[in-house]
Amino acid sequence: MRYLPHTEADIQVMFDAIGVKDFEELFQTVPEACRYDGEMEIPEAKTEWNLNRYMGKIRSMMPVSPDHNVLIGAGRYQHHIPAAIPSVMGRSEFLTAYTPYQPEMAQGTLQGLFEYQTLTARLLGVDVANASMYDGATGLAEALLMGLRVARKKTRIAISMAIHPHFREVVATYFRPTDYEIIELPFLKDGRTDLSSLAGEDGIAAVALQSPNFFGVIEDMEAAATAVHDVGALCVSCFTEPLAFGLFKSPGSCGADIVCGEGQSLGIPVSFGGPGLGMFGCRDAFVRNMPGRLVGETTDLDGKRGYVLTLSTREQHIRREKATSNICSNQGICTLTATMYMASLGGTGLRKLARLNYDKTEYLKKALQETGAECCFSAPTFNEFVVEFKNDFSTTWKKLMERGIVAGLNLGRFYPGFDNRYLFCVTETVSKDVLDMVISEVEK
Amino acid sequence: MRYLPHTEADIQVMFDAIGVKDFEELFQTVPEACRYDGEMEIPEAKTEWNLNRYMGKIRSMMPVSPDHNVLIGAGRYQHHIPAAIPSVMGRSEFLTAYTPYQPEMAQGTLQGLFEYQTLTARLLGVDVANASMYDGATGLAEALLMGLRVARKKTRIAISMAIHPHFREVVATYFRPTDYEIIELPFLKDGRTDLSSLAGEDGIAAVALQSPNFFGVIEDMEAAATAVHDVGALCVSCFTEPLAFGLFKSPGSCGADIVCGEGQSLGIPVSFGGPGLGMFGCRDAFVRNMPGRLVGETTDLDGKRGYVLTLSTREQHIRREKATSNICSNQGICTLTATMYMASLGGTGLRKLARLNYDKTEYLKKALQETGAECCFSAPTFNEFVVEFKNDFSTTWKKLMERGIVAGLNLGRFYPGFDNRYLFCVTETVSKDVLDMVISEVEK
Amino acid sequence: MNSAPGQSGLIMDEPLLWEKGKTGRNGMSIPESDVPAAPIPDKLCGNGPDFPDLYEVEVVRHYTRLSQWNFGVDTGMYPLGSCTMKYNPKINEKHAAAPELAAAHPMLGDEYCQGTLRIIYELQQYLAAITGLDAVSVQPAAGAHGELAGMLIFEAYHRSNGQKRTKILMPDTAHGTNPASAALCGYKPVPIKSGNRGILNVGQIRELMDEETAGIMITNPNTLGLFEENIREIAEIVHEKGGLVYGDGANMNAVMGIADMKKCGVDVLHLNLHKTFSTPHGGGGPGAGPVCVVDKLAGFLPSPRVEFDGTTYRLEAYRPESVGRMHSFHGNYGVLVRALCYILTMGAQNLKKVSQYAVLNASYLKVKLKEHLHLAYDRPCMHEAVFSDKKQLEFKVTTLDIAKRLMDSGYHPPTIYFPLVVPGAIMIEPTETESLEELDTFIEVVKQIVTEARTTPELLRNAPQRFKVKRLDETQAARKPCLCG
Amino acid sequence: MNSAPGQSGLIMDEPLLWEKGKTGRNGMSIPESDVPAAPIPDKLCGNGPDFPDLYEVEVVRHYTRLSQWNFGVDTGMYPLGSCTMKYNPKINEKHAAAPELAAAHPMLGDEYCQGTLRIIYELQQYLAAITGLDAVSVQPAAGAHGELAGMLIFEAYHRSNGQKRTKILMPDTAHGTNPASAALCGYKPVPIKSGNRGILNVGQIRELMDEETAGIMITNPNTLGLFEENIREIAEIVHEKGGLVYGDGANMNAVMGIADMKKCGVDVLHLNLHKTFSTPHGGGGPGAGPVCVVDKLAGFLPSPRVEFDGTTYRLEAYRPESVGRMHSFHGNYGVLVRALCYILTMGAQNLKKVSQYAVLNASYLKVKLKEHLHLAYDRPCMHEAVFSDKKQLEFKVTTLDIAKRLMDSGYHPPTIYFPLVVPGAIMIEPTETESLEELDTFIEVVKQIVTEARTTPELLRNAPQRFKVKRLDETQAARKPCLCG
Ligand SMILES: Cc1ncc(COP(=O)(O)O)c(C=O)c1O
Ligand SMILES: Cc1ncc(COP(=O)(O)O)c(C=O)c1O
Repeated sequence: MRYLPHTEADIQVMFDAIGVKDFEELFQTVPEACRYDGEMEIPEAKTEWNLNRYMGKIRSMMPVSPDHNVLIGAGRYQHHIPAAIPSVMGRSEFLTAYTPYQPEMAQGTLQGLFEYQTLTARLLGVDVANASMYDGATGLAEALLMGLRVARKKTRIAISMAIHPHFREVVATYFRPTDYEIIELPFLKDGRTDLSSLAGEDGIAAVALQSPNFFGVIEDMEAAATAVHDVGALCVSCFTEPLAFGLFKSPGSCGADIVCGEGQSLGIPVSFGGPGLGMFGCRDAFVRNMPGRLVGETTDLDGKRGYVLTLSTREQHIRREKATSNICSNQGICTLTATMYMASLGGTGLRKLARLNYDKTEYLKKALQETGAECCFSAPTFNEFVVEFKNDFSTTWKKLMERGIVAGLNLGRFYPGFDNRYLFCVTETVSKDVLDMVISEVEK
Repeated sequence: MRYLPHTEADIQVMFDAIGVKDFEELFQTVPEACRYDGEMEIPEAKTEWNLNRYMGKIRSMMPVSPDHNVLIGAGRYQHHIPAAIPSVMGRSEFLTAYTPYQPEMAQGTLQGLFEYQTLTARLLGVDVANASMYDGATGLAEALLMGLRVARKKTRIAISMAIHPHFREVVATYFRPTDYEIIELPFLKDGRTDLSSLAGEDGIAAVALQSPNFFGVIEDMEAAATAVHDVGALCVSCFTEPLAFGLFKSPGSCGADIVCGEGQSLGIPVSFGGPGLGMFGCRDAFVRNMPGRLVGETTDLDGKRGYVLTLSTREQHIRREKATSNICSNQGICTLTATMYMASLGGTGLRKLARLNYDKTEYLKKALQETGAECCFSAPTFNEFVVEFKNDFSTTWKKLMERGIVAGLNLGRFYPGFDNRYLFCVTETVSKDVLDMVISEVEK
Repeated sequence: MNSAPGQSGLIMDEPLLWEKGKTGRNGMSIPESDVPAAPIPDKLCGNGPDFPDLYEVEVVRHYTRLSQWNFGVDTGMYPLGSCTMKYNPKINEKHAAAPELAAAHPMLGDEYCQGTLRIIYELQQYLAAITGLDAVSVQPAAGAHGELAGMLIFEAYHRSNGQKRTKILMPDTAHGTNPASAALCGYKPVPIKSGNRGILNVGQIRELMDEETAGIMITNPNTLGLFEENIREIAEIVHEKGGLVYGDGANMNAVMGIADMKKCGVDVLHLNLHKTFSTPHGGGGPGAGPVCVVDKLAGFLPSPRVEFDGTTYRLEAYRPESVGRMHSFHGNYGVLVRALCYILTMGAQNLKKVSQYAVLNASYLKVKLKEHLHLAYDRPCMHEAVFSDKKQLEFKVTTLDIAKRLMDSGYHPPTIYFPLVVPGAIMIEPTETESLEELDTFIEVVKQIVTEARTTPELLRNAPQRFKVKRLDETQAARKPCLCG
Repeated sequence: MNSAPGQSGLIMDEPLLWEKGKTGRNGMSIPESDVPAAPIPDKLCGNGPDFPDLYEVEVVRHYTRLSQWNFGVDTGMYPLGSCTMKYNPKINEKHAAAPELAAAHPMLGDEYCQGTLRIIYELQQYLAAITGLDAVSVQPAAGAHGELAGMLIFEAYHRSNGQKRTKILMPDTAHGTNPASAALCGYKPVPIKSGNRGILNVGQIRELMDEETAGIMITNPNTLGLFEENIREIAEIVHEKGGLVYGDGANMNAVMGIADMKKCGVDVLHLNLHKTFSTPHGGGGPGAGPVCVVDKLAGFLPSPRVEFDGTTYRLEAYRPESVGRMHSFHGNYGVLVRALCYILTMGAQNLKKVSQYAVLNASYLKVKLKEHLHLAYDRPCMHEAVFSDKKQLEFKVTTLDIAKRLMDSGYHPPTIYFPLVVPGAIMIEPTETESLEELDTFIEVVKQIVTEARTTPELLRNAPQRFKVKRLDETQAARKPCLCG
């Protein structure tokens, strides 16, 4: 076995040194009653070539090929990824290291994470960002728990129904064993969250909105933050498409106190939904309540600049049950990848790319409306929007699928009454030709 | 343009420093009459994504997919290549360096090449191997020129007709402007070279054979070397499939004086025939007549072991028109790749793999004979063999092609009278199932 | 140090990203627009973030240089205890990055995802086989996330029995994530002291376990590298009181094909795919922490899992008793692909060998090193052994100094100061992918460092010397945090 | 040195391959046999070579460590004159390695190779467009091989005119491959001294060119980085005497879209795709040296080339006047794929910018550095400038010392001691992919080194200090060659 170095002779030398005669004796402390019976039910070892063949067979079971145009976002977005990124990220010094507990030997990782934190803070408009959460959904759950920690005595949180349904499910999972109450905020005709029910409410620790929300709609975050702050709650703003902040105001600049979301858009492949990147930031004041790892700048014995993991008294390995979160391993490789992507895009490129995504989406939105489909929500959108078709769209959808286009996501299973509503997503990867094919098929 | 750093402001700063006002002035020494008129006829710049699409379209013009079983060798062999090899070879410190003229800064390349020379010398059974020639064919041409240099006064060489036809063509190209005479040696019924015409010949500097030869036949190199030495010539042994030396005697151990050939089999993709690897070795006595670069061991100021390019007084950059060859850039990346492959296989693995190739080929050879096809040459073969079919094979060939099997290479265009003869190649990549499909199709 | 592989060579300095670049450069292609510009809602629009503009070469060099300041398993031995820093096979990277998988969208219907679902399904099956447990969810994104899933299952199980339990038994050798995960579910950890043999003793559990207590979290082999020999008896006691047994399977690398977690009495267990199953997790992740349970708890697992009816793979229908969704989609999917590739490559026999050799390597190091370093528990160990700086303290040399000196010698240091029960702990886990020669060199180097601790202790206290930076001031970093540039 | 990027960091030592490993280990999968063992002809069989047996991790670490001892363009600036060490785009690697191309077999009929043939065809067309010449063969595997093809064409051309010419004009600034290639075709180089302006003067050529002389080899821009301003007049003289003009196009990076080689009077020219067209050539290659000719010489080009009839790509039929085959198949095909990707990515306008910026960068360096280093020819330069150690000799500091000190500073040294006409030459070619900031830092570092040459010359003489090895003894290596371990 090519990963295992042990020759028969090696094993004997080691048995002798240890003073055992065989593996049986080596495992003497494993009681008979705990022993594994027989052999594990796993197929026989495959050579590299048989593995290739096997995985090739599995890949051939994917009828939606990489050449398809998938006009679905809903939390995961197909964007172009420059080849330079996986190429540099693939360097084993990055890939095969672990948590940078020994900072002098991991300055590459640490400076990389510090850069990630900084670019993320700039993108989200927050004072500080951590070194990542598992994904957008768990980040949101942790943000709300953090809101409750900051608020101390309060026991209620409110979350918008226009937040990604899976995110809300994960929040529910995290909150189930607690005594906290979750209030759901409905959305208005324009697709934005209805915050009117908040007014006069009391004991709410935090209110969470998503912008762009699940319908692609840009919330009026400034107004929302004011309304939330008016009831003494923290404003938690989440997102699934950070590219939006190349064009739209950042959540932090709108007044959000905690900002969290999914960073997969930033150079990370869709990959059936994972690994992604939980981006997470907040105001300076709340740093010590933050979950997750933080990298900080410091100096060495000679006064030279360097980076270390810091404020770890928040963390489980120091604080155990009193930690701000149980998170330990995070999404390291994905954070570095996202930083490489942000660095490759640059400020100029990010704006240009965001604008392009916006324009393409508007093109399709307008054209579909002209075919008679109804745009369900009137507020501005980014990248995604919801339309309702007059007739049953499912046959058109199947026809387009046969032509290599996945024409939106049916929302029937997420919201009652949305059976003929579709969430469309258009990124820079989709050409006008493809959009025109969709339009003309809808027109038929 | 993402590879170009120059902003408008940068350019102005540089113009000012240089003291020119524009690019026109910068190129003042290019006479008007030499100037390029208009724009070069090249398609408009493509984004990375359009390039991907374009190259994808080109790839789709290849009806023989990577999943086909190509039972053709004839100088290029499909072998399994472990993923670890391109992964490590892709490290930019190797890939984006150049000739190790500054040895202290290129010890990675240099130790790697020294290891290549050593493993190559061991594989070929020679005292010393150089750091590569362009490919097997040019290596053979250079070997014969070297033979003439060593022999001094002599002006004739002889080469076997069982040497790869392309190799012989390249030799002819190199020799055309010279006054040297090339004698062609026919092959016998058993597929081996007929050396009988040599006896008593005079003034022959070198005689070249290939083993395994173009027909896959193992020459009796020991006997051949003796015969060649008997007429006072140097024995040049070339090859296209070095894997053979895992099982068969190495050319050097059989008495060859200069050994050269194509090393593509050793972990380098077929890639439409290039880049490959010209392997080249000889006896110690002839080192100073060798073409190509050599890496040697030395010590640094502290007496520590290190590696440098050496014996460069043979080379063009020192000796100019008196150099042993004009070669400068060689096949650097391919030599390192081949070393990684040899290191991954190991002695044990090489033998096992060679044996497997041999057994699979013998299986097909025997089975085809049992169907009534004639095995054209009776001497032992490795990896490849020639059969003649009783009936026209071309329709069967096409049928098998449709089923994803390329059933051998028709030799009609290489040798007169070989119109219904096919050169088959079987490597470890071809499973018995595939061979059985060929056999049963032939049986029909 | 003669035998040590660590040497000095050229590395390149490199500033922070925003200390580079010039406005207007670009590092990636952006397609030309093929649609008209749409009007934008000015009120909502911002200026975009202040990112530097770099060109591709600047980006590539930046990260190439940063990488030179790092050390990975491919660089050398990385005996970071409890982290199982084994070799990460290259071929698995290729499969995880295959375009068909990389582009697979998780919101498509099952009929469009048969390949991706099959990978999950097979992994569920094989992980069940490896642990001996019955049902698996691959959603948890890391070990701690798996623990949380487990604690949620504990909570849901007790709730389904109409109970709300408030405590959980927690050995003092437990990894910090265990109490933190339990706390998230409202369980108060009841600490259990390790006995003098380094393992749990039955009496203590019998004393502490009660019907307020949800169960116990046991790491087995534990973080001292010892097999919890009494786990079955302990499980019986816990079960008798209606409790459940959680197994932290982070150390599964020691016992694949050797111990059966169900026979050990474990009800819920997480695995760390990024450790035992060889997936790379540079800089801290991503991991994957699948949670495995016995039959009676299958219904509580996070949903959805993948089912197979012999023809079609499907995301299972809504399961009301499930603890619910743990992740936006199916966890760190790319990590799952790599883990499956690893399992398929190894097969049952090699996986067992992995554990045998992992324990063989650790035992060999233990025997050889205990002459030089104080061994906390001199008993047969599993995949790792915990030493300490006890013998070196007289020279005023600490575990930290030893760790830093090891860095100069070309080794990643072991895990230090954990587990907490061993003061100055040095926790060494070589993994099975290190060769005897490599172990012998490491032993030699440790021996030399131990000698230096006596003869030239300042060498250790001033270490490291070979890196871009000398010893960094972690106190300053925490006192005046600079977290953003 | 403060501003220099070079620093010291950890690298790992590593023995030779055969000083590692143990018999029986394996580093790659070998399929189990599915056929019966066949009898083997004992007499012919050997024992196989004495290779070490390593496992995969050993191989990966071996090369990871070796790579740490190297320096590439991705590491930093690599101003190796005449070598055009520009950035090698990553995306091109991906396309060259695409399975459809990597697995393409060159012996299949044209109908099975339309994609691979199209790549060659397009490249032929674009290289013709770039040079201004008419026909191209991509077979030559490197620059020198292209020169050989060119000399073969000279020879065949003259032979087709019933002539056998014996001499060739050879400027003394020519790269060593030029005389060596000419010699392979039986031409005796007639040396031409560079004039005091560093370029060829017409009078000399008029004097030397005769009907025994096959033609002239001109590198343009030449290896002093100067455009051969008299090339047209020279070509006329050569043509008048029935000779041909060979253009060594290794320095094409300076003049794409700016100079037209046909208008210059060049008849045959090779390009170095691994230089101008950005393909990586680690450790010395592979390169590609396509040869381009004017119409009247098209028939002599190496065969086969690729033709296109508007529908189908084909290998051309036998061409009797061709110099014949130069390579087993189609040259270094993978290099051709990368070069085509580069050209398609750049388009005409960016290729012209490449040359403009390459010359801009070199001119900037020239102006800034000439205060510190002696500039051999103070004239408007193209893509490179040649300095020397003339000013430093008084301190007993040589070009070699300066080069070694640059290494410690984190730069690959320029080409040194070439061209031969400049004693102690320091030939600097920054390429267009270096930024102004990078050039400024480099200038600063050179300035500091020049100061050190005066103040602390031993720093230079003892350089390099930051590497695995100190200055290596090249004399010893040549005197007692140890070429095989
Ligand atoms: C024993 C043990 N349990 C749990 C964990 C947590 O795993 P993760 O970091 O994947 O969340 C670790 C890893 O550090 C561990 O060593
Ligand atoms: C001017 C010049 N001509 C020819 C060559 C030879 O090219 P190659 O090394 O590709 O054979 C070189 C490269 O070193 C060169 O610089």
